[in-house]
Amino acid sequence: MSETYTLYNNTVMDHFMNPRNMGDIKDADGVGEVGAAACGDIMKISLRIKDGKIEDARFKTFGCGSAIASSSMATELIKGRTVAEAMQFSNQEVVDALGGLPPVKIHCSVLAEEALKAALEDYSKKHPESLNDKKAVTA
Amino acid sequence: MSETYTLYNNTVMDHFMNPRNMGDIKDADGVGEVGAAACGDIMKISLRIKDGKIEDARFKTFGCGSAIASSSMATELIKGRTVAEAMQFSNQEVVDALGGLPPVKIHCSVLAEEALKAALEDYSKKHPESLNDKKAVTA
Amino acid sequence: MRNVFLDHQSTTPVLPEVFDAMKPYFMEAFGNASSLHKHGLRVRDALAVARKQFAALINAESPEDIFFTSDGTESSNLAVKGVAYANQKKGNHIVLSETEHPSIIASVEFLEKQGFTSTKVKVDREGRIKPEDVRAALTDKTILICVHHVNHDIGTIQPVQAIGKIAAEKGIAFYVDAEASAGWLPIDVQSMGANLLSFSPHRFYGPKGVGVLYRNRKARIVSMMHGGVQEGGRRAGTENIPAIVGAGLAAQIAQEELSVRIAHTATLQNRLWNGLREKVEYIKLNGPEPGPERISTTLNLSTEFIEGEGQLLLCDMNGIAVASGSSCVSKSLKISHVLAAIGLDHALAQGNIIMSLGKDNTAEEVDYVVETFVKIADRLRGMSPMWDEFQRGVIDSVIKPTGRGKSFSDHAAHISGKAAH
Amino acid sequence: MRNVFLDHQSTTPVLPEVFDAMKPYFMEAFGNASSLHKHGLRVRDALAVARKQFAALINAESPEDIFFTSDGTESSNLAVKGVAYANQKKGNHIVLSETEHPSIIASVEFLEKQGFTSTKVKVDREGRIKPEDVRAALTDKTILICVHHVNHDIGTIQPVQAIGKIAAEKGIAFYVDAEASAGWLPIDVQSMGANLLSFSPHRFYGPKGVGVLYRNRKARIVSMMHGGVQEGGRRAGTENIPAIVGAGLAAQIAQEELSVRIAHTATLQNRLWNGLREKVEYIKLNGPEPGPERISTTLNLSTEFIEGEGQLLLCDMNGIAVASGSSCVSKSLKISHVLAAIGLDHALAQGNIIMSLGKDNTAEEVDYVVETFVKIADRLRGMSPMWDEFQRGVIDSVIKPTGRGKSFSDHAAHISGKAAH
Ligand SMILES: Cc1ncc(COP(=O)(O)O)c(C=O)c1O
Ligand SMILES: Cc1ncc(COP(=O)(O)O)c(C=O)c1O
Repeated sequence: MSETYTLYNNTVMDHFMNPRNMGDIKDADGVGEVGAAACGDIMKISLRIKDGKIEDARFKTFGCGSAIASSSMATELIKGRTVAEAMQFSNQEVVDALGGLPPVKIHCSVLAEEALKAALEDYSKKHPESLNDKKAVTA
Repeated sequence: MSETYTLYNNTVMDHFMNPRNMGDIKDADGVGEVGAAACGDIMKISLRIKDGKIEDARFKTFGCGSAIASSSMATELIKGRTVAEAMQFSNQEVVDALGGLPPVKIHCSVLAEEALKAALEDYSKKHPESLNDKKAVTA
Repeated sequence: MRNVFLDHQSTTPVLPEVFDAMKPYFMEAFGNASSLHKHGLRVRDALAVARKQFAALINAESPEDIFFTSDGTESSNLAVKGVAYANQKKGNHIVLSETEHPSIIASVEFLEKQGFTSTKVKVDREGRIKPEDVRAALTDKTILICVHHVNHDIGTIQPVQAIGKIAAEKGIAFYVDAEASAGWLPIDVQSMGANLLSFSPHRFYGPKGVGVLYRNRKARIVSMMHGGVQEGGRRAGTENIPAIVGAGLAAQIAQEELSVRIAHTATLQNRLWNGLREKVEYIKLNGPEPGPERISTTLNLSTEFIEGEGQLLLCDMNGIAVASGSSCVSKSLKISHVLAAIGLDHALAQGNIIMSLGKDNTAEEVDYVVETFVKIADRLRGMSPMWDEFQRGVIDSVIKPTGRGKSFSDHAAHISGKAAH
Repeated sequence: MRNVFLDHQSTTPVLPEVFDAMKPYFMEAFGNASSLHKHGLRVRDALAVARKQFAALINAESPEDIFFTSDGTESSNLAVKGVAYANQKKGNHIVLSETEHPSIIASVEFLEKQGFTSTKVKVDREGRIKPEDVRAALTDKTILICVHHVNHDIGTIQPVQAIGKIAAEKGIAFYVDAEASAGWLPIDVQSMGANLLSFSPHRFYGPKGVGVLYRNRKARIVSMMHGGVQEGGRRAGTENIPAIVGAGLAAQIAQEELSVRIAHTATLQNRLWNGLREKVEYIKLNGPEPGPERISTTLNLSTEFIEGEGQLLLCDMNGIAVASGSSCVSKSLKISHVLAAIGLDHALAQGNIIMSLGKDNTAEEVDYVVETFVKIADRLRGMSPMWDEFQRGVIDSVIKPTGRGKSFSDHAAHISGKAAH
């Protein structure tokens, strides 16, 4: 019998054990902090945005393994995207990139989407000019 | 682990495997045949009686191990007793002599008592003079 | 002494390879499947493997339709009560046959105290249920049909497929108790039209301590074992991992060896029955003749003028393990309800012996059994007042009546003062 | 890698001598205890021995008061439902504590759907039930009082003796769930005044697949597993002989080694808790301090600003097996109902870890756990937005409040839009 038994698949475990983009961005252009009513997890994403493009993304998460892996993966995925593109981001991308999550843990990826959207909203408030780009895309 | 496991104790098993007094008495002085309504067992006891004393007793039984052992033991016990003594015979004597029976099998010893009593009754009918002895004792 | 085990219907030994598969799960992989650390996760994988092995044995649509319980009895209880309580609003009527196993009959009786009702379909003299009788028993309140695949006492194979069709047509949940057939007959829940099916691996060389219930999405059940959320919330309680692992392997091996096991036992069944009927006078086979309507493993015999427990004990003393449906061997002093249901004469039910073959029995063992049984019957007849009375023409035989006297049962009823039961 | 098992509350490995005792019952003495031939009789003897061993462990009046079930859950279900249905005519009210195991709470909830009612007695902040609260909950319809001996999550020892006195005074059946204490604390059903008591040998180095229910003559129960007449008609189904045999021996060994096991685990418990509280800031022990009110095996810990599943996973990655009552580890995403019942702040419940010691843990292992846990807490706090906000004075600590900000839970409720549950 093999000796490795994990709750999550290898990709999820890798992002939990070696999270990418963990931390805070100093003087971030947008910060979003959200909480999951379902279980009490909390996720915070901060973004550095330059010329309408996400140059850096960082997270801090209070939550289970899949919440940490989801925020790690989400920040990884959105780096380099435009704000307009990022507004289209969906939790399914996180789930797919992680190679799946247990059904009961899907809400963790939703939390990552929400944290990102909250950070973008924060950015939009501070930078109303960016809304033009957004409209252009969502229209 | 020992290799002997039996449903009944050694005495019962011995009487089942090597029944005493099995058979019929030719021209018996008394014969009793009874059936157990509870389970369908049938027991037949025949007696040779001389001078008010049981000289020989034989049984035939259709029934379980404890029914066969009970009839074997009952015939063994009553041989040599007077008719009057035999009328006092109780199934408990069989149970005790057998060193106990499983609770659900006690009725087998009752059947043995009944078969004996039926044989004695049959004898009494054929030999009304014997009733005098009986009264003397039961009074 | 000889050691011939002819009671495979009661239980079977665990296969050596099954025991080997279980071993690591006692001391090494001992985790609780609910735990999230490696000890728990490791055994979860093992549960998943077993679920697939069981699903394959009965051709279930999905391993997710397999639930683990503690034994066949619990599987029956869960099937009957779980469906009943889940459909309480739809109806309260259950149809079953009168020869179901006590775990089903007693479950239905319990439900009757809680306001449910039932109809017991009769069987014919060989224990067959007629599909049309099942149809006739249905009402618009019927929520469940319970029929066993094979009768545990007399080996009759039931027309489950035809009954499954009726159930599907009426949209009623169909539960098949396959305890006496699983591992010994091919089972295909899909072609049977079974929505639920139960079996117990200790009957085909798996361990005790685990039962299986298959249930597909078409039948709703509620849990009857309340607590944790094991088995998708349908059976709470810490899983018996070693037993489940071993049972899964036993199922896989049973599937692989099925045709060999059937052929082997069928040959021995014929040899045994032919031997006995040739050498023992006044013996009767209960249930269908060996062939397509009878499972290949069992013979249910009535030997006239002698009683079953004595036969059983003398077999045991000669190293032969058998069972009996006679009243003397039951704690309630009643004959098997199956023998009563087929209308077997009480005297014959009293003389009942059940021999059930397994994969390791041999022709030589069978010959020993025949030879020994002849002596046992002779010996007990020598002690039996009934045999004597039959010889003297006082009573007659039920098996081969000659018209020369009243029946044993009439005689017994006469001397015991009332009819036996 | 290290292998430190600190989840003895979930299950334990089978003792080598227990496994050896079980072995012959798989392939050699494989009989069904209902059979009348030597294969059946042999295992009946083994059942009788186990019954005595269990009776001795809990000082039962008679081995006949010991019933075998399939697990702790089934024992709880049988105790609760068996008493309820047996006393239906006398009354319909059940008193239990709010920190009972789900197998009891869910059984009572099932009964409530069938017309029974219940009152849940509250516990204090360390999980203690007050006997007078039990008395106050009784009505003239009360037929059963259910109280656990030790809480499975937080280790609180309950005043069962005092509650037993009240039950006896009122003539109400008293059921004690001793699943979390049997084999780890002395149990005397007679001095407890328990009429029913359940436990599960896989929690003290016995096998899975068997549970025990003690029931004395003063309490009536009806069977909840219908079928054959095994266990005196109180539990149908083929007995799991190997497991019962092994479990009996595990009980005997537990009894013999009880004081050694208690002393050993109590020493380690102190070492572990002292190590953690010295080296990890903002950590809280839930339930009573180590001592007479707490079982010697478990520590239920809340580490502030970090969540439990992450702790559990990192422990596992470091070879340490632990459990958690946090919502993230439960299939329902709810925190343990026990932690809710003691009024633990939700943030602390989220950070929950349960460590439970066994007889084979060592001081050296405990030191490794302390050392590792310090690193795990640091690492997760480094990732935690809450730890950061606490450092920055945005939120405050629940464990050591400084008055410098709103609480974590208030903050979490604010950002998630509603209070967590
Ligand atoms: C047809 C049938 N159903 C159910 C059962 C109950 O199974 P178990 O004894 O494994 O609990 C049996 C057992 O004899 C059976 O023969
Ligand atoms: C206090 C308590 N009661 C009952 C049970 C149920 O026991 P089992 O898991 O053996 O079915 C448990 C199991 O966790 C428990 O801790």
